[in-house]
Amino acid sequence: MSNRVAIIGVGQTYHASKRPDVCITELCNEAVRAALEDAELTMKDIDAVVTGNMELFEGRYHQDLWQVDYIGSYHKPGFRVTTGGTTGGTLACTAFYCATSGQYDVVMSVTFEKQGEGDSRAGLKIVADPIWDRWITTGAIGTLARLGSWYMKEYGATEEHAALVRLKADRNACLNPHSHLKLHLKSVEDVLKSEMLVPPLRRLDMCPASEGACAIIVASEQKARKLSRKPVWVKDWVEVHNETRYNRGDPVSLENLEKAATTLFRRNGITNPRRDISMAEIYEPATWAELVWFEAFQFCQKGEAYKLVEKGATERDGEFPVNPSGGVIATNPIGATGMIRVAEAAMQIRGDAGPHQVTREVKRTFTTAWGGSSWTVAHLLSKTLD
Amino acid sequence: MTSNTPYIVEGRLFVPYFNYYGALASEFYRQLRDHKKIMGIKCPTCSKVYIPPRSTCAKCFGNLNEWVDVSSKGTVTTYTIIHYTYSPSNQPMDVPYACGIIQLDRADTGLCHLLGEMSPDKISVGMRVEAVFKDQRQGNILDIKYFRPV
Amino acid sequence: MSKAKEKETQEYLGLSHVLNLSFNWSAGPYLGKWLTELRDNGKLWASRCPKCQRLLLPPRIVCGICHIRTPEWPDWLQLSGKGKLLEWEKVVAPQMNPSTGKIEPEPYIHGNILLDEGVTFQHYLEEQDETKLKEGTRVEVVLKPREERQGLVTDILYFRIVEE
Amino acid sequence: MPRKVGVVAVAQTKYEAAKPAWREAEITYQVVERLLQETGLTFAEYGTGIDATVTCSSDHWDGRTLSDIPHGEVAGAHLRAEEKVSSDGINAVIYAYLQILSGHYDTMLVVATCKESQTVGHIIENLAFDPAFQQQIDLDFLSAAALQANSYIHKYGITPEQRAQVVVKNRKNAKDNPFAQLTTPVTTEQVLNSEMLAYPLRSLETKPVSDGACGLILATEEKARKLTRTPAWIAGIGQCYESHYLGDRDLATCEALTLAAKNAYRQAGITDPLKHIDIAEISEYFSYQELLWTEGMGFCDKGQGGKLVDKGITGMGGKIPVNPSGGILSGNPTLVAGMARVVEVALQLMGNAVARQIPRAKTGLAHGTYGPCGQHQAVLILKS
Repeated sequence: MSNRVAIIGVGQTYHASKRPDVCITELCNEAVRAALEDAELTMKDIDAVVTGNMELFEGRYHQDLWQVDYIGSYHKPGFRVTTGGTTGGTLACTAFYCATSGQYDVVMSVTFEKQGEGDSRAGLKIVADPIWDRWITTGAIGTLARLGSWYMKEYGATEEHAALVRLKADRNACLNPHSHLKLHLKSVEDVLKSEMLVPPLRRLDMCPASEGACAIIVASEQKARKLSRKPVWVKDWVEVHNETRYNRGDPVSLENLEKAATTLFRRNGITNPRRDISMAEIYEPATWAELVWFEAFQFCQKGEAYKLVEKGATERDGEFPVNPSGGVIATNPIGATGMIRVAEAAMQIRGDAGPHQVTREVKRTFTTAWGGSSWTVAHLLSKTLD
Repeated sequence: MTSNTPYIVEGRLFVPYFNYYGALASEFYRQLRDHKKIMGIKCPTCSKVYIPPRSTCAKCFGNLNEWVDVSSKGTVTTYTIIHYTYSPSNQPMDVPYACGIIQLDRADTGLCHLLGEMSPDKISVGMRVEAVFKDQRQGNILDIKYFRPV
Repeated sequence: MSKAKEKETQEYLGLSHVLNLSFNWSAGPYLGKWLTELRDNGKLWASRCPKCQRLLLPPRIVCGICHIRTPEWPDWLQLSGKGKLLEWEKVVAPQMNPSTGKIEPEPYIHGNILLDEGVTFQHYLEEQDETKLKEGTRVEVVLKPREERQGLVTDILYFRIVEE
Repeated sequence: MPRKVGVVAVAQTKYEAAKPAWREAEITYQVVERLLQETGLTFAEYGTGIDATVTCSSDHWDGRTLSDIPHGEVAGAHLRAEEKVSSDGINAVIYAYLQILSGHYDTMLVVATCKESQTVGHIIENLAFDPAFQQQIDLDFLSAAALQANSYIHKYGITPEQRAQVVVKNRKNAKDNPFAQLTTPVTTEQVLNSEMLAYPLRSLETKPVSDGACGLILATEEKARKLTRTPAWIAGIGQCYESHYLGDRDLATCEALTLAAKNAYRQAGITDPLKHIDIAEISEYFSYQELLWTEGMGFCDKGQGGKLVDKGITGMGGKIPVNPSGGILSGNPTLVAGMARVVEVALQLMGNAVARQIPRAKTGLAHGTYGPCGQHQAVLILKS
């Protein structure tokens, strides 16, 4: 990877279920202004602006055109990229490509979702083939429920372990000013008595529908050194899509999650992920996903994830913090969710994440985005360039 | 790879949406609905009065919150006459109807809107028009029924 | 907290609209043929990738794994319509139908069926009492009568349990 | 020295008023299959084949969230990288170019597909306008273009005959393009007597409803030279957004296009477009746009677009032939249109434009735009 790039600014809105006080573009404007303030830059320093979200969720067409006045792309270059649930993670990669291409030095990338303005479940139903299985699809909820029942049957985890993941997420979310759901859950029972959606998936096992935006400012190496006192270096990134899961023979397809992690680790000399990496912000749309995918990303043996949760190893003050931000099950503006992972990881590396800053030193982070038919985008950020 | 009769499946997307205007545009439409007033927003840095109002100035990226009264009279800068239709149509009037961009007095930008009470061949660039307000107003751009010749 | 309180009192307006968009989707030579066979002859088919030999249901122009074109009908495998139940899903919360905008309850339990030929297929189950369902239960396809069939996947009514 | 990247292979389907026999992704595969056969490339790993894909399709036009699921499946997305640009296809080419420049990939497949005939364009385009002030006026890209045409005509006195010249020229060129949809030439009278749709634009001055796909393969210099003897090198790119509200803009000019072209010209070392550019493929969704865009690109001064076509400078034998392919007025689907411009310029520079070949074409300009009155502009310069 010849050219190097750094994140020099991150910004988020205060994610919520409803933001009636702002239109879509004003929501993005909030995140863009926060990122500029964080980077101590003005719009004049930005060379290009890229953006993206879940197209049919708010019913807008060519959404980037209405955003022009609000995200700073007036009379500037830029374009729109959309890849479903991974959009946030992909738009981080888009900014990295632009800033290492030699064409642009400082790039603003902003993603959002305002799910209250449409019907997200209908939006996910429309993902299915209109002729073959749109009439029967249950979208992500069915997939994630099967993940849970398979994990329990295969490795002896129980619903209490999923509840522990939720309690960890809620503890972290209550410390994170930008998170959406701060439920102050007290016990496993609080989680187990929430409404059952598709067994074993309960409402509190699932992510909420949020309204929020996230923006990052990315700069080429030479510009990052000049402009930023606290650049976060981007070591590498990878994107792995896969074909539609028509035939759900095996209940769980982890192939491309595994490929994303192994590719990233192989290219960067990571042989023991939990030693060579300090923490992870994983895109987990459900409690079960954090457990199963933590193993798919080779951070521990198969069937070990829920034991680590029991021991508190992945707590904010644990040996290997996972989702100290509260994660996706506390905050999920889908289009921005993948980018929020990157923004949170960057703040943790800089040490200024705020109340939910992890206690251990953070040298390298692993972040992912998930969407489509189990697509995965992963990034490796680092405090230093070596 | 022959396929004699193409196999077509008729279908539809029928999905409801509610897109919020945001605080600033909501204020614009409250003034329009409750007081038949058309307001612009002023950018002090660029000393420009924008309509439609927006909370950020594209040129200087400043925050805008200074309201300015804008006249309901203005000049047509361009127009078109719509003859085509489609189904299901959301067209606000029966074809042929006219719409144009109206530079309202004391505003530095134009407002897209409908033109009424004139036959198509009477419309010309530069003509003076004034807003006609609906009696029953609901807080949207069609609270102005159309602009007619002064 | 004043900003939040001020948010409540101020009236927020917006545009309520419906995306009402008609489509003439083409099923193409693969899916089109599959639906025609189901409607006219009550037959179920699957195509096979010539390279990795996996069965493709629905039949499609390219095997996504091998990136090669797959054969058209009649070089397909006819399915018996028999299989065993892998898992099922009782959808409790009614969902919006994106082609009508209406919230509609699911009429049946959804079953994921491993057909005897070795490919899975998702459809409704006749049996509504979950206690009677268990993994591995033998099931078979039930078609709608010919005159009710419209050339859609819902020409299959559901899968019913085969009494051993 | 930044990496040198070239177009090594192009492919397109015949553009037709409707392709009811095929699913969207099946039309994409006709292009992908052609590109694989032509280059012998496969979706192989570790830099030994196509490294990644950028697709271009739209959720609204396909009626499906994540419209790139089926398109990606036939374009090598399984266990590989695929991203979707769901605006004009030229931006998918530019995005793939940026990815190769970043050093992340060497060889990329880019493909765009749209079936306009299967749904109602007006309703989709109306959603590109902001919901608070412009959507309810029921604007779409045709009515917005009519506002721009009228403003342009009023300011510079562009005559209906000059607008009609563009249609006559492009439809004549289309006769020699086997992929074009409308290949029967038209006369000025036919254009000026065609049905009035949105004053001043008549039906023959607007692009037809169209179905089709096109695609290309980009590769680094080292790999390009192994794949073709005649690569078309990307020499410059430029993109720019105009403001969204139509009333903010002087519709008779196109500053965003001028800024985009300036960037592309700087990179390609072009100081005098008329002298340095041998062929241009411009996105003229409407007749007046070819005149306005040529002014924006500096082929002539503001307001002189009409004279440019009158003097035949943009004709087949002219100083800078514009749209030898027949252009969008001869039929290209939205999204595909901008990428088709790149494909046509590449064909010219590769010497494969057969009947419509411009002799000794060395430098070509491809232009793409989307949104009301060309709100986003993109320019890409290719050199042989």
